[in-house]
Amino acid sequence: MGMIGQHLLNGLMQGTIYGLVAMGFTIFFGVMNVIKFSHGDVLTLGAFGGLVAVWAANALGLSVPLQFIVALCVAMALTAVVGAGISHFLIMPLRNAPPLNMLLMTMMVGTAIREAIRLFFPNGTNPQRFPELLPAGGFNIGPSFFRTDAIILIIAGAASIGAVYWIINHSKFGLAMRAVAEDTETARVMGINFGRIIPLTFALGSITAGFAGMIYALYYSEINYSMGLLLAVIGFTAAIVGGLGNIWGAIIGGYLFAGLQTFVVAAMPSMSDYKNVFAFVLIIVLITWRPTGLLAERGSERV
Amino acid sequence: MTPSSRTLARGPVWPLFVAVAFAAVALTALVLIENQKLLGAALAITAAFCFCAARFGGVAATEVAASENPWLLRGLITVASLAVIFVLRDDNFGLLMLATVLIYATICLGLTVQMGYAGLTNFAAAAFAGTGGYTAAMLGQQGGLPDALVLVCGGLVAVFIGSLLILPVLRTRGHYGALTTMAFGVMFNVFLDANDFFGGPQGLKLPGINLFGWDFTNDIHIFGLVLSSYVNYVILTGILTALAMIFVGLLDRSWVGVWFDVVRLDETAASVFGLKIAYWKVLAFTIGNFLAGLMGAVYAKMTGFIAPANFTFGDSLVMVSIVILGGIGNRWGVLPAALIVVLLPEKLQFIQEYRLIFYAVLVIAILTMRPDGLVARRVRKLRAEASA
Amino acid sequence: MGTITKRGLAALAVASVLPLAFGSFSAAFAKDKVKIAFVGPLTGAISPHGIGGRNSAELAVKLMNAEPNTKYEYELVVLDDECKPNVGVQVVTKIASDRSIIAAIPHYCSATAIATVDIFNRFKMPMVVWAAVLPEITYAKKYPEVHRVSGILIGQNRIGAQFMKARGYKKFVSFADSTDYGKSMNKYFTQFTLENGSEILGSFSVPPDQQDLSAELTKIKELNPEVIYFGGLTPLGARLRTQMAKFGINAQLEGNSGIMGDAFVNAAGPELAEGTLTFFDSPPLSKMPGGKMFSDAYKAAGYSEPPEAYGPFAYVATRLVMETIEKVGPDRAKVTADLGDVKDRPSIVGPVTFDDHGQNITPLTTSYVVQDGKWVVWEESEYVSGKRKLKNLP
Amino acid sequence: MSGHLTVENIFTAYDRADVLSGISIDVQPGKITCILGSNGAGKSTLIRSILRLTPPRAGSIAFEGKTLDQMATHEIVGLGIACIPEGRRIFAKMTVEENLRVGAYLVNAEKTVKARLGKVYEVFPRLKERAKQLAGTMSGGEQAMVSIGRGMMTDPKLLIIDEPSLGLSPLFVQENFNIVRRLNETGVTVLLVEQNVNQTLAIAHYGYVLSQGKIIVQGESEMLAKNEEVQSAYFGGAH
Repeated sequence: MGMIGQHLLNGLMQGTIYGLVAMGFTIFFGVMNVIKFSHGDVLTLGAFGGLVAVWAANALGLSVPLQFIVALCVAMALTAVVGAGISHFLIMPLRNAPPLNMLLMTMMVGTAIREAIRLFFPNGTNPQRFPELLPAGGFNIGPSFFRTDAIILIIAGAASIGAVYWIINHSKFGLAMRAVAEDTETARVMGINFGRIIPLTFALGSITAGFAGMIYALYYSEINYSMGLLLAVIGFTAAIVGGLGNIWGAIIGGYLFAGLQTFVVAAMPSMSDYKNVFAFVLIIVLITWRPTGLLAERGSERV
Repeated sequence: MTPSSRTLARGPVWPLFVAVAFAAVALTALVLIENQKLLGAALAITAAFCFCAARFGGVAATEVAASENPWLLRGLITVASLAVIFVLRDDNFGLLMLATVLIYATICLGLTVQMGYAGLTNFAAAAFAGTGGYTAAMLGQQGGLPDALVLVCGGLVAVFIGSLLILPVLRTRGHYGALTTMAFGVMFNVFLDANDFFGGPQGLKLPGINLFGWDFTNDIHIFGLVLSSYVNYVILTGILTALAMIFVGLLDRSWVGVWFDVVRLDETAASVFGLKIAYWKVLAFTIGNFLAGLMGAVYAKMTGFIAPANFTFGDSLVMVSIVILGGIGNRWGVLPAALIVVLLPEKLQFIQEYRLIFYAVLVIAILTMRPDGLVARRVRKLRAEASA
Repeated sequence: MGTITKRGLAALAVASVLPLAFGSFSAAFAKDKVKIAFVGPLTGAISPHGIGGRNSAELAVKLMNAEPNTKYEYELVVLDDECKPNVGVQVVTKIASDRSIIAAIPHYCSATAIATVDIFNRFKMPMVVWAAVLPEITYAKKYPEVHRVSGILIGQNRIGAQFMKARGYKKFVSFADSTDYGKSMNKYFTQFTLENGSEILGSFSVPPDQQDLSAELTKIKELNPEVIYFGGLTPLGARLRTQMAKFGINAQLEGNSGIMGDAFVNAAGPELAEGTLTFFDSPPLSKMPGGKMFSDAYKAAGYSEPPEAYGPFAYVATRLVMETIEKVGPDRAKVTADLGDVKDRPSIVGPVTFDDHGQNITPLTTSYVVQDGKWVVWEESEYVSGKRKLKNLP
Repeated sequence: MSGHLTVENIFTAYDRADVLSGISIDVQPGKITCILGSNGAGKSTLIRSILRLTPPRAGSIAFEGKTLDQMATHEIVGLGIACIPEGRRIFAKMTVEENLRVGAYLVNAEKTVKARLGKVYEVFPRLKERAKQLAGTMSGGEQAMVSIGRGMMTDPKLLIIDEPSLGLSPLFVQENFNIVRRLNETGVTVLLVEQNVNQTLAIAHYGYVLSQGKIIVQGESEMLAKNEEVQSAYFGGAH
């Protein structure tokens, strides 16, 4: 077990990505009471947008740090626009339909996005190599190898979680968001433009997906059209286990799931086939124990 | 409905004949037509007919006629089904698809009881169907047990496996319940993939059904006609679907259905009434899982092959989407929805790799245009209330 | 959303044009029309292989129809099996019950093929598998209808194990996907490697859609093998190679038919892919008797997707079926009988000989290594001359 | 003086049945106008119609001569109309101060917001003590303060108050009515909707009595207070 440090770092990295995705789920749920299952595919879209931006920036002869910035901006802008668009054109008109219809709708939107990438991105079915924009290398502590880029990405992920937390709890937009989430009608009576806050909220949630997509692309240096599917399932799981509508719950859920997966492989490598079986059994047990998530909705951190 | 309308003269019966005949013709056409232009035309005519019927009161007239003449309706459906089978008698593929549609529809009737009536979320219908299928496969390997029993065992084992989930299902609601079943569905799949005892990812083969000495894999020779062996399966699944339909209908119209409504709509009020919520939830969950397991066993026997890839989370989603597209809580809705969801991807083969995106866009369009599904849930109308 | 609807419309437009395009070359002459069916995965993660195979089969039909002396006009019916057994059963029932379809060229995925061979047998429909590699397809039962031009995975692993032994490698880790493909690969790898007296330090099995391999790789790093054997397909393989580098694992990577193709090199990048070995049941196009003809014709036909590794086999299977129909006429039973006698039949990949189970037994397994971003036959690479070296050579 | 609201002959329906049929009222600037009526008389629907939460299907509403008929709720609020909704409707998961800040959502200058916060805290010193507490954890009376304070944060020209006495002890009701009167004295026009006849008429200048979606009596509050017909009609509707 000399590799504990290494496993810890792996888990931390994965947990950061899962947590970011789960945070998106929890934002959408908090403000509109919907599970937006296209979230994972919006993430994929962000990563592919980032890839195109890197190619373009590279062709223009920009330096690597500039390429990085351009890619990040494009990924976030693209996901913001798509997220707002989905909410405005597809989710809002369905807001009085049964919640399951919304779930099916967003799943189909996800499928459409995924298939569109596969069919219309050049060579889209095959995995794409994502250029390495962060400093390579790293350092050893004992037998563990700490990658520089992983550390940068974990810090960036934590910073973005902090930023979203600040926006929700301390900005005026966040105030409006939480008001709409808690009581849409009263929020409107307070002068809040509901028709604008909702798409903006979806844009914010989708930006976290774009950011997660970029972290993913930079960490794994490889992206593919279906990468969002599994991340959506895991992100949804993490958000629920943590307690829907609670940001800290989503983050805890994300790290918990990553921890579970890592632990099974590290402790029982011969049982690695069964690691998802273990993970999901534990999830079922957890959810039975705390039927509304580890951190139930409460306090001012609803969204 | 106002009391006075009940005392009005009985409506005409002919809309019922037209509706059943039209459904039979449309079904046959959709199964048979392979040419995409003809298919498009047939779909357009069907849609136009349905639209006109709805627009000019035909649907309402049919409903009235159907509720006033339940036995006539059942008789007409039986005759129409036999006619469809006769027309398709040697089209193996058409019959296979028809039986598949019926199997999906019946599983979705179970889901209707769970999700539409009692308000439970179940994202593992395919896993329960798979449980039934694997039960049939394992029992088939041992041999000795008659197939009728094997199929029932499929349902019972699904109920048993489902009972392991009862505690989490009872304790969770809404999206949390969705996660519980979803996790189970994913787990079911991963487990079968990892495990070699149940055939692993390669799956298992199993023989066709032999019911009371009648071998389903043989063609039927009758009155000098040769009927495809799949006619056996269509008749069997048709009977099972009809039974499930009648059973679910009785359930909905009885007081059990009212309790389900109360459980679904307001759990707090239900508990105040002193109602044993858990009891009704378990009942709904069990009924649904039994139907899924039973039909899963039939499906496995019919295709003669069973593998984890047949029962993925994606397949559970397909089943949920049939229930939603049909109009959640309306048992009749599952029939057209199953037809669309099962048959359409098959009919879209000609657009090859563009199939999936087309299908997704189509479902989005249906959901946007008909947010309550193809056939919306109707407000409960009890006999007791009508006579009061 | 604007973009998505537009793309959806574009898809619709393309979808409505495609069948017209395919149909256009079939109405030229008044020859009798004969239908044959191609089945493969056209949607999902491995659809590039299915699409490459479809294009190649289509090319075979196109070229055949262009020949003036043929007796029949051929039409290819294309079906998507999604690489799922139940969907495979469905579409095969569909073509088998359509009497106008004489024969089929089915399946890339083995589990799907294993599920459908019974149906081909039941409906007495002759078929030639173009790509699936599990032995059970041809060897589980002796069905006269079932044939296969592609090799089975036992050969790849036997030759691979010999090759690695010859280089002196002793410590292996097996990393396979959890599908039937990966599991079978791992089974024969394990068998041949242990027979050679080498050591397998650990075996890992992951779902093909798993993205993060860090837990497994951390463990592998601890085990410190000389070679990582990979049994799986390109997406997971490219992920494995990329993440190995991130963890600083300097083991030699050994793969199979599953990662053969440009997609692996593109996804992992030429630097990381460099030196990766595979053992694949086909010589490169340039070494095939008809390789140049095939690649020129493929290029001329203007397909936007590459034929992928099994494209030539789809071409051969389709061609073989059509040649048989030319010979015996469009009759399922006669085609089945004649396919049983195929011996040393020339084809673009080399002579085809079916054994009594319908399996092509011509040994075609070739060793490849990635050199400068291209798959190169081992014997012709700079690795043989010692100019470049494999990793971790003892 | 500003805050003149006129409602002309509006009809409002939920589903199909009209809840309001032909209501006209005139809220005079600088005055307290009250709407009296029993449960189900259509009082809340009237407020929803004014704010266009449930847009009327016919008729017209104008504020300071400007028609509201095409506006969205937040735009109407932007004109200077604030509402203290029935049942307080505070944001339970936010702190007291956040609740108050939502009230001043349309104000962009932090300085103005601070100044208004100061004013509210002056009126309700208790809220200042509890500024960081979650509003949902406070007592009913304190929540009422939050709700009124939130309305004050808008610094409205017209304040619409829906049933402020609902569910409060008589002592609190009295205190709230005093605050309403004081607000009015600073120049805010008030539209007060209540069931509580006597206390309401004590502070109102003019009143309307609503029954089954129609105005049955209207007049100066002194007149209404003495009008036996009103009293019986009003209470008649209640039981």
